[in-house]
Amino acid sequence: MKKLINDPANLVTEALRGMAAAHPELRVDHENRVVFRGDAPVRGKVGLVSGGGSGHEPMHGGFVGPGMLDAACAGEVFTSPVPDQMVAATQGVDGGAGVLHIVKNYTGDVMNFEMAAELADGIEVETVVVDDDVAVQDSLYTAGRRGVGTTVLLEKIVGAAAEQGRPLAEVANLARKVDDCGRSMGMALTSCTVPAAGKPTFDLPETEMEIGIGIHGEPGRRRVPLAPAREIAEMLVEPVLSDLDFTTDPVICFVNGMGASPLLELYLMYGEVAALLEKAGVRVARSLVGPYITSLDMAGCSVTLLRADDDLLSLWDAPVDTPGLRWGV
Amino acid sequence: MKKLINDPANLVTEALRGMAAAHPELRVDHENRVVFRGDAPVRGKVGLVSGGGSGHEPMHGGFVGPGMLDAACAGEVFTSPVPDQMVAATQGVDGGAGVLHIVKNYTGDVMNFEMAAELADGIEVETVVVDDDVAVQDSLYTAGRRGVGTTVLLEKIVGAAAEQGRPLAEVANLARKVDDCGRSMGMALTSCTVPAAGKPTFDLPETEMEIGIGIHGEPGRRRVPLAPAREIAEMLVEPVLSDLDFTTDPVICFVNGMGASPLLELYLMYGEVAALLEKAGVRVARSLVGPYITSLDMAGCSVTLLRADDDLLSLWDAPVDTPGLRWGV
Amino acid sequence: MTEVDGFVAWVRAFAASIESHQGELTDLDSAIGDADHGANMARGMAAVVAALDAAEFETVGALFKKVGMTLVSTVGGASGPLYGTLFLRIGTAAGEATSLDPDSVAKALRAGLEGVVARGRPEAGDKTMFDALSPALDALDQALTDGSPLSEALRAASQAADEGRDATTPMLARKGRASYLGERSVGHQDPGATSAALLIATAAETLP
Amino acid sequence: MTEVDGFVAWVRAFAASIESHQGELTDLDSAIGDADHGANMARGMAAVVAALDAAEFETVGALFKKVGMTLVSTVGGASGPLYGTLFLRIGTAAGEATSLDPDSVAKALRAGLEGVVARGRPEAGDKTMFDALSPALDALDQALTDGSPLSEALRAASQAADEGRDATTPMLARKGRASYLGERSVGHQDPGATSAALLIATAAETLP
Ligand SMILES: Nc1ncnc2c1ncn2[C@@H]1O[C@H](COP(=O)(O)OP(=O)(O)O)[C@@H](O)[C@H]1O
Ligand SMILES: Nc1ncnc2c1ncn2[C@@H]1O[C@H](COP(=O)(O)OP(=O)(O)O)[C@@H](O)[C@H]1O
Ligand SMILES: [Mg+2]
Ligand SMILES: [Mg+2]
Ligand SMILES: [Mg+2]
Ligand SMILES: [Mg+2]
Repeated sequence: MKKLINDPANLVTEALRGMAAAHPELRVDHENRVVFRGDAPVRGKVGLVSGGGSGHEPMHGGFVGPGMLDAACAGEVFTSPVPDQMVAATQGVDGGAGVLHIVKNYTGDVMNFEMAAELADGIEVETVVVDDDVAVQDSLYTAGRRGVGTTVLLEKIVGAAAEQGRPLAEVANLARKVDDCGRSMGMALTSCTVPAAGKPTFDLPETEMEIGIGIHGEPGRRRVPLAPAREIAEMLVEPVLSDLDFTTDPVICFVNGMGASPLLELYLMYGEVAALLEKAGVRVARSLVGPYITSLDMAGCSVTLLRADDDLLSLWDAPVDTPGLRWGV
Repeated sequence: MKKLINDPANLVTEALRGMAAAHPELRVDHENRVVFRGDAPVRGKVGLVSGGGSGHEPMHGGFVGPGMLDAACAGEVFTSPVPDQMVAATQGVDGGAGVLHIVKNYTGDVMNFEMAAELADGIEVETVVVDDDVAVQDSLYTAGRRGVGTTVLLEKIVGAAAEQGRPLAEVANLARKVDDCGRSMGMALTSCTVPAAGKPTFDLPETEMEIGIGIHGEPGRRRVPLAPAREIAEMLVEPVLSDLDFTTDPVICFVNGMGASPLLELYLMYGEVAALLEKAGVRVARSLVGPYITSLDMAGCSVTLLRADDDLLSLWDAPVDTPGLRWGV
Repeated sequence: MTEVDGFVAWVRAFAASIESHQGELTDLDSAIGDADHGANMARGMAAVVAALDAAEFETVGALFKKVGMTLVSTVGGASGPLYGTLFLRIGTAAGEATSLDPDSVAKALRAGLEGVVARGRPEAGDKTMFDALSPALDALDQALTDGSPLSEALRAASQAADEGRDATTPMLARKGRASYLGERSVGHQDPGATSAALLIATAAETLP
Repeated sequence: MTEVDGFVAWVRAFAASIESHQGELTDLDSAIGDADHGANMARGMAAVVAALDAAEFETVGALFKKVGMTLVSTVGGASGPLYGTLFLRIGTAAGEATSLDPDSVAKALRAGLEGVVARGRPEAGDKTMFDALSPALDALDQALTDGSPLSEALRAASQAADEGRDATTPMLARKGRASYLGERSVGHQDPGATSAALLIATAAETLP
């Protein structure tokens, strides 16, 4: 295992220390491993709390700041944070207008946030669970779809709405609407290596790739022969388009890198995806290309489409000032 | 070789197509492989042209836009662009105030830009050659030091000065000053794979790393046993600090990822670097952490320090609006 | 009757067992999950051992609540709330008692399992820790009803847990991360069922 | 006397030789450079061949200027300007002539080498293409002075180029990318000297 780390057991602690040093505009609660915006709590504003396992950077800590999250809880690598962290975050961002928990749909995240919401008494908490991964069949009897790429777009859009002073119920409904309108699909060229495990999570021969992966280094739905970018784009875009009609509104198109795929390749993929969307009659209004919701050192990418009406687009365009996304300020 | 590409021969062309699709605010001349800011040429403003081999994204195309570059020429992977491209870029950005060529000190880049400057007749061209890599001994009899991390900071700072309307001679002198005040040192955990070559440029066993690498996947100055991040930070910071006195002014500290090292690790490295600087009495005024000048899919990092007086700091803070760096707008 | 000390010995034995099986749990979680179950459980149980070292417990309830709270606060992931709730409910069921008779032990464990069900809503055959715990507690009840002493009943429970753990291998996962693999989850033993079998095995080894 | 067609045959033979040695050139450049010399030269010479296919050349000068311009415009890197300048200067030296006698061939090649020196400022022993080209042209001059016919003189030049190329292996690089490796550049053959030796070898094979 080749990584820029000291001891796997201290990775998250030490990365947070570096993040605090690099971003004096943020406040890092090292004991609870919570990244706060520097001016939290903002009076009268709905507080946005997100979080999850580490290893997905810049998500979530890199999305803390004006126009996006108020706080992010960092768990161990690929492991949901614990309720204590979420309670500390919730208390630290409550400016009197209530708090929205943004939770990706993983059993661990859902259960820990659930416990935190029960424990954060006195504070009005709403929860949105993001589940946008079309690789997973949705069903009443299973854990349901994973939360992946849409989370990034949702945190930006809902962050802008909270910044405008919209009330909790409206912000929570908006978040659910964004989740309803977003779909993602991902693939991996290589496995990542979880530092504590010390070796790749799965073996993937030079001639094969995984389609339908999540963001925790888990194997995908199926393993197929390595293919050119053009065919990979089809394998990602087709299931997204057949799951939801994206021709009714303009879309935000997000091509995400899993961590070790260089930007050069991501732009190439974006070109392939854009060409497919054009052919399918989907109009792209905004785009985002880069490693924003990653899986440590996994090579690969995911495609997220979000159906975006005028409200969503203007919230997307609104100012945001975080380490990971910054514009309009 | 596992990459999100179609045919290595078309990689740069197709990546530029994706970039054009993702960034309608830029104008891409596909024939000449030049990325222009959408409103180039800007009348009365010194035009900034940079460029180099591809594979270092977001540098340079991702640094085109208001407050930074006016145009960037994209060569083949790790291969300097040709003079024709630079001439097209120079002509396309000349707003009557002359053009500055920002060239990283590699034989190929220097010679091709030299030929372009000779060919761009009628346009006043100044050139700055960036050579900040302390891994390479400077000498009259060699190719001299490579241009690496300082390039990013220079393009930002000089871009802001040009945006303010400073005249060519002043902009060029400022660029030389930034080069004089910046020093870098890099390391690799893994080799990158040049797509046309199809296999890693060098073999690096699981237990070793390269110290003193450049940005073209070339092996470094020496190969040493794999070490914890803390020791890696020392191996990078020490030669930088012994090459130039960084205690006289505040510094901009830039921890750069080589392409495949996740942000989590880069933040951890930043923490280690910041601790060493504090011990050495170096005051960090600004920081930048992330993959900005990369080597395809190489894992590793580099550290750049820039001695920055008030003028440099205020130029650093000035608005910039590019795909790769964006703030204040 | 099992005294507080006996339960402390169980918890410590479980921690030691997790520690020595950490690699195996992580390998199982690598195949159908995210390669952290070993690290998660080891981190949590190390914190539990530290908590046991730092305090004395008057009642069985206080002991298990501390264990549960510590797991909730240090593990995260799916196993944190699940094992945390398991121990919290055992603690609640045990209440102020300073020792438990065999039936109360079985009842407390049953309450723990109900906590797991309330938290994670697993059903039989979902390929989770439930598939080791549920048959184990059924076997425990049955053995006690048949008049076996606690240690023997726990051995039966441990055997049932092991069988339940083994039975997860051919299952298609419907809960937890492994469910994302669909058909590909078939043929792999569930990591949580594996750690749960260790829990029952160490009970059989330690509880008098 | 060598006619334009003879020189065209040389350039085509060089292109074919580059094509078949592309992998070797890239491997050499991987060891002490950035793994692109094979691709660079192949891309450039393919463009040159396309340009030759598309046009007729009246004069030796026009032919080599076209070759040089094409390389400058398609190769990039260090080798683009260097080989480009080499051919441009050969073209300038050849001028309006429609054929060259052996001495004029040698003079034109010498002008080409001076172009390389003007562009890259290589010195003997820097571990560059200069270390193959310079001894080759010295040998060519010597053989012609000794009264050898062109083809024989070019064979001597090619042998000297090969020896010069081989002599780069123990050198410590002082120019180009390999210079960044310092001591580690020792023990590797220079890629540019290797392609330069192919240039002279194909001249020996083709020029009458
Ligand atoms: N809904 C659930 N109900 C019961 N047990 C579950 C549930 N989801 C997951 N598990 C158990 O948790 C184990 C995984 O734990 P762990 O790897 O620590 O957490 P995570 O899945 O968050 O990485 C699974 O093997 C399974 O036995
Ligand atoms: N200053 C120089 N003078 C002469 N030849 C040089 C010089 N610098 C480099 N070269 C030659 O160029 C070759 C490398 O070419 P190439 O790999 O195509 O370009 P780059 O180094 O830009 O990747 C070297 O092997 C060397 O022979
Ligand atoms: Mg996990
Ligand atoms: Mg090159
Ligand atoms: Mg797990
Ligand atoms: Mg090269």
